[in-house]
Amino acid sequence: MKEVIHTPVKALEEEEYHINMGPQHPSTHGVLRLVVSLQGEIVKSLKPHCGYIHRGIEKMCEKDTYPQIIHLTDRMDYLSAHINNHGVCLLVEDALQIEVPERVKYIRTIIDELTRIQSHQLWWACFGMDLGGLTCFFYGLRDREKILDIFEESCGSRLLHSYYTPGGLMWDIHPNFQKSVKDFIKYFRKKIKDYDRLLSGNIIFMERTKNVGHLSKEDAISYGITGPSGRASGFSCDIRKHHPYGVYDKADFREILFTEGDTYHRYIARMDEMHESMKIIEQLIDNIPAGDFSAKMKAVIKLPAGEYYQRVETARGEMGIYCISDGNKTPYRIKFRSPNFSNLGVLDHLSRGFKIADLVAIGASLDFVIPDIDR
Amino acid sequence: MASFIYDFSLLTKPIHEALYHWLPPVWALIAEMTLIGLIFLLFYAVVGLFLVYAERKVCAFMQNRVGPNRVGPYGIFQTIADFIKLLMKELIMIKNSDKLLFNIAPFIVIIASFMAIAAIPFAKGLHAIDFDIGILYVIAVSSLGVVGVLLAGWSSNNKYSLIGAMRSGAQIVSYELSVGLSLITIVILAGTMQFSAIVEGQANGWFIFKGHIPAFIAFVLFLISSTAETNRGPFDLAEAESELTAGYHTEYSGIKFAFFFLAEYMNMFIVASIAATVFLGGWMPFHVSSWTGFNNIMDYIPPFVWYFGKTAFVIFLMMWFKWTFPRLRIDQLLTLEWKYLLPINLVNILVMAFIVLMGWHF
Amino acid sequence: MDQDKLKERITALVPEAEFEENKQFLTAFIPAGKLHTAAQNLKEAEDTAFDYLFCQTGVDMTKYLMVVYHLNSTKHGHSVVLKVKADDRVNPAIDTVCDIWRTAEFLEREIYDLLGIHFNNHPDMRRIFLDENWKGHPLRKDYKDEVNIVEL
Amino acid sequence: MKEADFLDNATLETFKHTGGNVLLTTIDDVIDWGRSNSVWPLTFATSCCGIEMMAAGASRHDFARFGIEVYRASPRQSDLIVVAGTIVNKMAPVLKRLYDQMSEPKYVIAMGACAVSGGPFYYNCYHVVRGVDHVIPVDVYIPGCPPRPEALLYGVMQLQRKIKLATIADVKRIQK
Amino acid sequence: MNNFFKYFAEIYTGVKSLLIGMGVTGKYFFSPGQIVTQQYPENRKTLKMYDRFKGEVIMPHDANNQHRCTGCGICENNCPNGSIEIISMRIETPEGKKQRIIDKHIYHLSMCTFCSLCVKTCPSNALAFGQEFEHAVFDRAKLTKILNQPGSTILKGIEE
Repeated sequence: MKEVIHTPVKALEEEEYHINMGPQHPSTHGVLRLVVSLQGEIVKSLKPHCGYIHRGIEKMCEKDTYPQIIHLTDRMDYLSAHINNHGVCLLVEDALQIEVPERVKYIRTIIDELTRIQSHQLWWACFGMDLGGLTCFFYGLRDREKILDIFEESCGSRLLHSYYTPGGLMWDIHPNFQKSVKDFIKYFRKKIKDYDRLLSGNIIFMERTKNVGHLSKEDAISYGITGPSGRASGFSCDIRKHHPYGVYDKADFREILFTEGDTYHRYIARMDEMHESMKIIEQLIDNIPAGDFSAKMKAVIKLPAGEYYQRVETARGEMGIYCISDGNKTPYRIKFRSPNFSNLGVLDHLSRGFKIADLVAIGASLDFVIPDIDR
Repeated sequence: MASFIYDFSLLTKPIHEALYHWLPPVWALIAEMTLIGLIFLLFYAVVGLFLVYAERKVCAFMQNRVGPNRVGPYGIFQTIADFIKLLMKELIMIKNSDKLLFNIAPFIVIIASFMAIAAIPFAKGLHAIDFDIGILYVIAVSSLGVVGVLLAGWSSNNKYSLIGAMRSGAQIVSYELSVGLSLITIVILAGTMQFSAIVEGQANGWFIFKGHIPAFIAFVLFLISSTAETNRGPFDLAEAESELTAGYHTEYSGIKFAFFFLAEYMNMFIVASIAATVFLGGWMPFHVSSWTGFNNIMDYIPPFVWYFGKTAFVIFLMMWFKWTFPRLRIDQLLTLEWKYLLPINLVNILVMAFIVLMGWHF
Repeated sequence: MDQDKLKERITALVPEAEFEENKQFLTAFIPAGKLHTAAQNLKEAEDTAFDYLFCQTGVDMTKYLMVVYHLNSTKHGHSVVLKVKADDRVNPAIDTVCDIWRTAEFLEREIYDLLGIHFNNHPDMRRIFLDENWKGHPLRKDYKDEVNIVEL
Repeated sequence: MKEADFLDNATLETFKHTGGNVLLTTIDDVIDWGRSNSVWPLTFATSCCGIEMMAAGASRHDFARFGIEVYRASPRQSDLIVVAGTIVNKMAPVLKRLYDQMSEPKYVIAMGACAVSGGPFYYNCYHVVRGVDHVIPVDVYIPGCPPRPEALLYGVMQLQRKIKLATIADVKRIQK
Repeated sequence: MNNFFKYFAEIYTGVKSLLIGMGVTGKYFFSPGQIVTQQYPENRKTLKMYDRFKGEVIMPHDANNQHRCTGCGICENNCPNGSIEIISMRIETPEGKKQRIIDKHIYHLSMCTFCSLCVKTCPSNALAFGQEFEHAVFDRAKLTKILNQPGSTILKGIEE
């Protein structure tokens, strides 16, 4: 007698439904491509495909002198352009053991914090827009223009400044700098209340973000999630606290730490960081010492042969610069440890089991800047 | 009564009688229908263009900017420019799409909204057709639009469109209930489903005031659920731009897209006029009983001013919602309907029925 | 744990480890074969607890290829740098550490893409930035591309 | 803005046509007026210039005044693609495809140094397209790194001038 | 019963938060004074850039059509992406000395990233930043500029 073989009927099984988010998609904030496999509206798994803006900056840096590298780090994470440049400058200064004037340190720290605020403002604007609250976009960018004005007054451009150079600054700050910064803080303290009223307290917003995309502390460390996203999970990773640079050791500020690690707390962490940044600026703005705006530098900067590592805290997390020098005026190998690249790795882990709408919220709460992922 | 000076049946009746006098009844009917159709087409275009412009200006002012202001004075010709452009834009045929359904879907959407307009009274004697069951008709017709949306999403052969269409289907099917129930609350109060009778019933006070709290609750519920039914923010899941690029009409271009675009605004206009008619007294002026002088002054304001004023107010509320709130998620959308709106609605009907039974309303 | 103690600890774990002097962090060369066990031990042992891989870099040293691991302990706050050589330039291969630190999954794909170092047991060893059919690995020092590169 | 105030008038002359019958030119005028005043851009940004494009759409500079705030996420419904940012080799086919998906008439603005010529990534770089005009035809080039929002608005006005020169006959020829 | 009150408390807090949100947008809607829009082409006459604004690189010439550029090529070397090309030539001065002067200072505006390294490192301060930002053109070739004006000479006293 022949054995009857039972084969499961395939016809009724559900097929996997793949959709392709990006490279051109409003909520991927650039040219990231996410291949999402869905079951109904629920994300089963997700594969990020990057490289749609891979420009080979690390390779280009091998041909550039150190002052020239500044203009490339600007264009990696363009929303923390100043902070990226700060990292390169610190790397060169530490390697050459140059003591930069106190004035430079103060100015750099203030401008770094302004950069952080404007980055978070833009993030808030886009976060609101991704959740469908289109007006947030306009309020965030409206207030961001005030900071861009301050930058333009002193640095000469709005977004990419190349204002820091190894050893100091391109030129001194504008005489109006202190006044306009103080005006801005007064203005923004008022406006940030609108942010809370419009979005943070909104019932729809809370329903959409609370308990969505939970990330535990262990996972945050293992995935290397830094910045506000990591700190929302309880991973104390603030480089400004742990390895202070600039004059962060002289400023009194709080490292924002939460333990919940969901989308809502990633949001709150960034909102609180804006308050902390304003606090730091307020402490420093009146105490900028007089002095030179740059240390004496040689015309051609050559780093002694060796290895250097420099960490700075950008608006999105820990930015590391690993540089191997062979004594020439160009680096032998330079590697940028970009925070977004590590943060991208966790997206699959976070969004599994949630809906597409949640995927958009989670992605927005991790605050990607795609050119920083691809470099 | 002074309001008779604005009785449009004095104008429409002679035309009607003249037509029937000069033409055989069939031709007279056809001529009447053509006339009304043309008038509505014109009205439709004007209202659509105006609403698009109004939306852009309203959102601009909410966002601290000025909005369109370079095309004509204050940018009033902006939407006309948009319309001319969309008219002349290439129509793309999608490969592997269902050609017939793909082409027919925008027409279904626009015809559904077109049909609903017919039953709405703009002023005394100024409506196309006065059904006995006007409210039922409007509810039935306005939910036809979802067929077009579903067909559009399905026939485009695009995954985003399909998800958008499915969302839209789930959304409209469930919110239809709330819309119906909140209107029924007023039907209980008015005792009729005929629009003209409902408006007449509000001559000495709008239903939103007459019906105490239940009428107000019904108004709010109607606002929420009709916003959802027109697929507008915060319920614009079907075209959620940040998730599904453009939802069910992703693949449409040119004038077919313009149909979807216009239909959204027309649907908004229709639900706003239903809200204005049923809750806010339609073309009926604002009357306070016993203040005869005040009432007489109010009567001199033409009824269509009242009507459009009230409609504009409701439309403004809906725009205000859209430009303030973040979008809901699909499960929250359904939770809102089945856990909150529907139970409240049912209780509300009971309360209203009780009030009417006891004769506590004004 | 200070540098000397760490040094002892690593020597006990991997006797072949060679240490470099005068560096910012304690730097140790680990033979490729022992990397995975050493890394696992360093992460899981209570006294070292290197749970945070904050940078992983591939370097082309012309004679050999090298992968540099920057490790940090969030608990104790100490750091160490591990270096692993891949001598074979044609088919270099190193064990993956992405089962130990999840962040390595993408970083290793990047190194594979730009330097061509293959990571054994990696779940998804594909190019991450460049197209699958891209020829060569751009960050290698001998990379030549007459079509795409315009030299200044 | 008057025509004399624009800086790049010489090139525009080469686009200009002469003659045409009265009826056709009137229709042309109406259609071109519609098209030039309703340029809906595609939400497409690759890098830094995209942020300035967003800033141009925001309250301070307000794209909406020109009637072009209707950012469409679907290429089918948009008329203009502002290439804001670097286009790399991997992205180039995608960009071409996006351009092909747009319905006629369609326009392209190359915004920023990267899109105009490759900009900072022209030399020593292995993965960047040196100018987006190698991939799709560009109507207006806006240099700057990134150009400020006013520069983008100026570029859009230049594009509007160019659109106003088109005739129906032209478009038909292109479609063939 | 507890659940029952919770249900209504939820509705109350929810609606309240929504109304607060509407208050924000409503406040701005009814206060047109808050509008921050700068109307660009209309305000062209009054539009003033910050004096450090980097619009383009220019070479200032004085009234006698004289500039300060010696053609040393430092800016060309320092430019990170080759936006500057210098073509110099050797002439004989009336005194019989051989001197290098600039023939063409070619500046690719299409590639410039405004990193200000050229302006900063120029030993004779020959370069500066211009305030012009209206550069949009129909033809990319127009973005390559020659900075030294035709017939211009070097200012006396600025030698290598």
